[in-house]
Amino acid sequence: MTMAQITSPGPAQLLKFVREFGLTLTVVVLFTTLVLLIAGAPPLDAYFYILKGSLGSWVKISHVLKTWVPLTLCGAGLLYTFRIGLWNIGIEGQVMMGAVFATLTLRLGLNSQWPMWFLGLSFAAAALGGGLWALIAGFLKTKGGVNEIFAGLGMNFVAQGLILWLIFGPWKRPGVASMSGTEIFPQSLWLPYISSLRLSPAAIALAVTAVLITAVMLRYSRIGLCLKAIGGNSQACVLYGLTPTHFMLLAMMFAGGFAGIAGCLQVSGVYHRLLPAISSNYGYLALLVVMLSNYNVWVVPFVAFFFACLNVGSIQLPMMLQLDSSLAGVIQGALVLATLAVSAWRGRRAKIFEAQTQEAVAK
Amino acid sequence: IVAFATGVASAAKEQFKFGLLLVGPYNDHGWSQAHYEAGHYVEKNVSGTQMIYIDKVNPADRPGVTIPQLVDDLVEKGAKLIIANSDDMKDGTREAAAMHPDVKFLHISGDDVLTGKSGKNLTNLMGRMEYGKMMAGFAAAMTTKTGKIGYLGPLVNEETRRLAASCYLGARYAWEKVLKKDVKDLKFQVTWIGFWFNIPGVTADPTQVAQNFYDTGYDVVISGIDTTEAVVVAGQKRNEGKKVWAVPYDYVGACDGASAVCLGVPYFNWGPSYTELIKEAMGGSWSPKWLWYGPDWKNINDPDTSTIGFVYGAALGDDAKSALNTFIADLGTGKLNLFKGPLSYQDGTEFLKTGVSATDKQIWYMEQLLKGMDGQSSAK
Amino acid sequence: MNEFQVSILFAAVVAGAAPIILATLGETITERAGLINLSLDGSILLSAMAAFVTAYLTHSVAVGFIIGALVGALVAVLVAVFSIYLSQSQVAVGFVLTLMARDLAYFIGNPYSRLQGPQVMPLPIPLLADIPFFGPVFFNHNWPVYLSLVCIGILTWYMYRTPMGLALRAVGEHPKAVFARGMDPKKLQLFYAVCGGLLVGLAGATFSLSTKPGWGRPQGAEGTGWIALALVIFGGWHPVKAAIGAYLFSFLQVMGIYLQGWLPSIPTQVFQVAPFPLMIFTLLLISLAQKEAFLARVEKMPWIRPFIQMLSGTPPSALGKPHEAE
Amino acid sequence: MRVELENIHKHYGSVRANDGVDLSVQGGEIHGILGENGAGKSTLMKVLSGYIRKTAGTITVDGRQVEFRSPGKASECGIGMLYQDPLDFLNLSVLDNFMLGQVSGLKNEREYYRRKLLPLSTHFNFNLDPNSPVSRLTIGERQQLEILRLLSIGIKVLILDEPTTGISEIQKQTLFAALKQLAREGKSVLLISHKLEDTQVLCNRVTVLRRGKVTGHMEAPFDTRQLLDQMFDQLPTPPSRLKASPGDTILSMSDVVSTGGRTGLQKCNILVRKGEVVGLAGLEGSGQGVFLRVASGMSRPKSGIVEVDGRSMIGKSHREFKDAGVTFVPTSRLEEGLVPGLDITEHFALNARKTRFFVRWSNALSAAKEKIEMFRISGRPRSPVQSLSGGNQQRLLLSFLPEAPRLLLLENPTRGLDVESAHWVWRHLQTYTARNTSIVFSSAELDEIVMVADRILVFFDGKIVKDVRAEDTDSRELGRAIAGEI
Ligand SMILES: Nc1ncnc2c1ncn2[C@@H]1O[C@H](COP(=O)(O)OP(=O)(O)OP(=O)(O)O)[C@@H](O)[C@H]1O
Ligand SMILES: Nc1ncnc2c1ncn2[C@@H]1O[C@H](COP(=O)(O)OP(=O)(O)OP(=O)(O)O)[C@@H](O)[C@H]1O
Ligand SMILES: [Mg+2]
Ligand SMILES: [Mg+2]
Repeated sequence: MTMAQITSPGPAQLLKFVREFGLTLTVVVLFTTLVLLIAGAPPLDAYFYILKGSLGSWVKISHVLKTWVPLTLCGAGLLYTFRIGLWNIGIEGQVMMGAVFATLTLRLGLNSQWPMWFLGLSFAAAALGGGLWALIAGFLKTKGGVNEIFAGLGMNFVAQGLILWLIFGPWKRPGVASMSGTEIFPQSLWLPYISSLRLSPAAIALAVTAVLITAVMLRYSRIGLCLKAIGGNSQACVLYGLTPTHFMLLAMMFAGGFAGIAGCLQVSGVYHRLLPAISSNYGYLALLVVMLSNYNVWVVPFVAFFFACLNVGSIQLPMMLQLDSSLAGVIQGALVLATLAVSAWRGRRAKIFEAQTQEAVAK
Repeated sequence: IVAFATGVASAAKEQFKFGLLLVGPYNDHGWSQAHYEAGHYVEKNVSGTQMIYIDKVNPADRPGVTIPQLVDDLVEKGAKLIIANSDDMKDGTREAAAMHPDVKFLHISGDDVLTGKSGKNLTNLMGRMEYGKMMAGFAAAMTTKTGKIGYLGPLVNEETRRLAASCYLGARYAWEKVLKKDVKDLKFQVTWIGFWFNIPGVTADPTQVAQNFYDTGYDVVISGIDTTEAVVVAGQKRNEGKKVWAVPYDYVGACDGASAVCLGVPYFNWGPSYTELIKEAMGGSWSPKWLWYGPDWKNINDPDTSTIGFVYGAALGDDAKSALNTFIADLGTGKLNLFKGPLSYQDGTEFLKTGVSATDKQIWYMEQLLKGMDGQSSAK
Repeated sequence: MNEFQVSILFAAVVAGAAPIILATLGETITERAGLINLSLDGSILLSAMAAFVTAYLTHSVAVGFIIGALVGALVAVLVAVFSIYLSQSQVAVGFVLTLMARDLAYFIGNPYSRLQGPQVMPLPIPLLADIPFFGPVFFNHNWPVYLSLVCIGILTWYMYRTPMGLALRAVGEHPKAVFARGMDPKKLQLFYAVCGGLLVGLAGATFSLSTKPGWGRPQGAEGTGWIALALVIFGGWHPVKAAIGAYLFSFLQVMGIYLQGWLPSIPTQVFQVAPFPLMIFTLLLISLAQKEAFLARVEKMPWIRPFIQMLSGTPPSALGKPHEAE
Repeated sequence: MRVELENIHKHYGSVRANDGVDLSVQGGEIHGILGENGAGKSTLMKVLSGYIRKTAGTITVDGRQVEFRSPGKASECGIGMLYQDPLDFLNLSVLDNFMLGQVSGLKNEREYYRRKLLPLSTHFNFNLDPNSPVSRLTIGERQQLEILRLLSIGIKVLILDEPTTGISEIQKQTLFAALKQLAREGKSVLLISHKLEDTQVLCNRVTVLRRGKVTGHMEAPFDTRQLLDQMFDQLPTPPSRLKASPGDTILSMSDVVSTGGRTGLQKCNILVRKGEVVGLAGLEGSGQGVFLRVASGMSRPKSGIVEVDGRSMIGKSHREFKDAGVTFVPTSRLEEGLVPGLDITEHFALNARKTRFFVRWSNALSAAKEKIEMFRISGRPRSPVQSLSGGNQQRLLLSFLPEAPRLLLLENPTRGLDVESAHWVWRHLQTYTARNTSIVFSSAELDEIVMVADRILVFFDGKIVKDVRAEDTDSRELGRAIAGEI
């Protein structure tokens, strides 16, 4: 896996970056347009509606931000696991467990005088829940030697099952059991929000701090360095007196913790209840975000914002063009693939160039 | 006529847009498609109206999307009336209704008006599918050779309970009164999959449940879910040479392409009631109501008057047909009321005393399945 | 649902396992050649969609299967090219394709959902179908099911009895050595990625044209891709063992419904989720089976040894590490 | 058959592995390729065998110019190579390995090839069991299998890259006999080695390479002195062993049994005193590696006692060994020693005080600058370690050594280093012994061991078969011990 080190881009690099980004974008646009044509849809309208549907009004932008927050949180968390070379696919389940723990705490606070306390507590609980869930996968990897991808994936399905059981069982609404989730929480247990936009500043703040903390940790802290080193060559790190497995677990905890907080925000900030799809695939999507950001913490928030726009805007497709909104996913996937292809292509071109020059030298 | 004409004239000035939130795909050959086509029916019959719809409004298909968010969008697009077509949209609709007091909301199959949780701009509408289900059960009982009828249930709530129960009542009536058989020989199994349609890894797989029904000797499966698995599987089994039948649900066209196995389909025809309510909204004579419309007994399949209908499937035998005709007639004249005591719940507790016939509320809020039915009465 | 016939149950298991087996065998080939195609869950759906739509439009199941297979191969080629020729992380590419192929399938297939389309007709094998127990269980299905059965045999023979099969195993073990012996490891891996992809595609087609006929969102095939990937490990990269795993899984699925009827006290979700903890558990056993410490501990319990034996499969040495020319 | 190489160039980035090499080989001759480490021998031969593409130059076979795009093409022209690190399939059977590359299609031809393999191997009196997996074979046997395979696909020019490293004396004799026989049958043999004695007994002609260029041809019998001149710029002046007066015990092992490697470690009993330099001799993987790893806490013994300064270290982690003053430097630098992807500065940061939460980048950077200076490492503080040449990687690793370690455990400290760097390394290490640090090192080069060690342990099949003071022995005696003959 390519682990990018965090380098401050100089003007030349920036120019190259822009050029490659342009190339990538054209590739993607061509591909998506093709797909749209296959589906017999007017491409330009499609793009237009997605744009309008995501940035067309303040309300829409607030929806985008609602999606941006969990994506960024998960993205930040994933940077730790990617650093040490772990594929934390289990992040989806970690979001869910965060949501479950948050719901549990809020339920305890249902008829207490100080709801705010429980609201605050729910974040800690969520981080804990996500972290523990991640630890399970971590131990399966370090102690049991189970590939983290399968461990994580399995845990995701288990978490999903757990949520369903809670919703249809212990936490079901009186009489009814329905996919629409548990009984909605009273306003007092909602995360405070700007009523006109139904958007809570606290959530935004959390996401931003997550990014900053991660940046500092990875760049300046010893832990960050160790993660990178172990990711590069865990065997050698033993010589430097490090214990790779410990750091793996640590990284998993970080990822799980951030994911858990994202889950908590989904409950207390967005849905105000627990529902089966509480994680909304943000975990999986965050994996793409981080890949597309080339594992660079500063790029993550922007990519996350872009992806959020696609997600929110694509709801216009079924409304205006009778298309399925899953086009968003197609575009996101295509973007990542195209980036990989372009960077690889650059690498090859460099190699070929070198070879030619050497031939010239030799002759 | 003059009034109507002026109404049109005024409407023509500016389009009356109404938004439609469909829980499933608009083309699911089931519940959602029935609403979708009702929307078109309105566009056709009430000039000056225009539908904006969005389908698959459910957490599994549109993760991260909330009802209020969609309503915001529809209102922004100029919708004056919002129709939410699933019980699962209850909270979202209520929240949105509170947020947009000047917009009218029509929540299908909800009961917020009864419970008084909703504001003045929200109306509940439901069709008395009980009758349709009775007919379905009747047809099934008339047809089954093994005396074992399977009911493919969605999730457990009042609505699904009462529908399954009505189905059973219809079946039992046919079995006892028409076929003159012992009720003990009639097996009526309800299996809940967990939602209105299949969500892999979340619900039980309706395809497998249906297959399992047929593999274990149930030769008629009645679908209570929004999608067509029952008919599809029945078709497969028929290809394998098994004599099996199925009764789909919700949508008038559900039997299309499955004539060999389809006994008929109880369906919703929302067109008329939509028209009525939208006219009200346009005319400004809107008031919150709790509506529960039944069939038009003059002709239950009249597209312009009847909210509930039942079309016969090609696989339905002739004597079954004639028996069903009289059954429907008797229901229509009220000569026959199946929700009439003595009826007791699954656990034996009494539901209706002898001779007492149930009130709407009693039926709407049934607490359990009825005695004689197998399957869970409530989610664990 | 108390009463049930064993033969019917097993017939259901065999039929239900067909697509899973095809997918698992496909992935087994690919991984034996040293490539991981993580995109299974997506590519199965995509090929299922393609198969149904083409079959629906052309009214020909055969065409559906062909297109389905080709689509599966196409996705595999993407993974292969990205990793072999562009030296990108197989896991990354595979995962992206998983999500992307799925969404693509939903997007393009949208107008065709819930339509009554063509499906494979049952094809009982004349005499064999009448054998008391085995008849209904093995010989009273449609041809995709027979195909799944035949593939197990053919693949096993091919891998362990033929020179080409030997080359397949070799390239997964040590591509450089294959290169030194005058073969082209990259071409070999690409070729076997395609072969694997074709089978995966067939799996998808089998879903939408036979096992769960029709297209829709969801189709019902969701999740099987991951199961298949796990089964490859479970089977220790051996076709027969992998197939056994597939049958176990299918059995579990079918039993789930009976159990739901028998033990109503257990929440239904348990049966939905059961396979996945089981998957983790088997993977755990497999990796433990490699550890001396663990083996030493279980010395005392002889009954566990057969399990260990069965589970002890070593992955191809060069799995996920494509050949780099010097 | 006659092979001509003209003006062969092979460049790796800035490195010119081959820089205009000419070479010609006749049928029936055994031709030696001599040169120090990194001279370009393997590279040249890999070019000839089609394994790597030359940057420039021409190859002609029997006067016909050929272009080898892959080993396949080369073997079609009858040229085949036995590589320095054997390219075979450990998990497959001998027969499979034999067949691979010659069989194709679907027809089961095992029995045919079984019948082909057996007589061939008896012909050179090798004995190989067709059904046993290659993982059970010794290096020597794997070489034999590979040779048989090459012959059976009709190779007329056989290239062997350092075949005599890591095989026993007997196997060496069998191999040489076989090669002579091949020559008699009119085949040509190209033998890479940097051991003079091998070429002395075997070759009719030699070509000497230095830094990618040909520095001389010679017919047998060879003038050793002259060959050495051509191989090395200036004749190696060995660092003289300094007489250390051993103090009291620093490391002691009794009855240590451990797994790992090919042989593991069996019933190992030794004492190492302060200020002693102990050389570990033996064939590759005869237990030295395991010994060093157990002694450094990298791996834990099955049974037995390990004591450092009289304190038992059983069950202790490598870090605790480090704290006790034990430092280990493994052979394979990029696998075990350094972290590819990290640059030099980051490595020093990694080595810095562990207690701090934040990294002191400024300190790390200055440390990097200083050591680069001190150890003459050709690299910049920001250059990633994988871009360093082998020698510089080794220097970097040595620069990590703490100020005054009690015990240094070095695995092949000079592997792959040219002679100058090797000597530099030893001069540096001896500054430690002066400070009364004990050094235990393994090496494949007997001469090196004899040169610098005070005391020599010979490993054979995981056992210590000889433990002598350096002055009481010579390389011939050691050579026999290494082959297990005492
Ligand atoms: N793949 C490669 N990439 C970069 N440099 C290389 C590569 N292979 C060899 N070199 C460099 O080319 C030079 C010659 O290497 P080569 O292996 O031919 O030496 P050699 O004569 O075989 O030495 P030895 O006796 O240790 O085998 C060395 O400096 C080595 O570092
Ligand atoms: N036609 C073939 N081409 C290449 N390899 C083959 C062929 N047939 C078998 N093998 C290899 O031989 C190995 C063992 O196969 P097999 O079970 O046939 O051995 P066997 O013939 O039973 O040996 P034995 O002579 O001991 O009976 C397998 O690894 C397989 O790859
Ligand atoms: Mg070399
Ligand atoms: Mg060499």
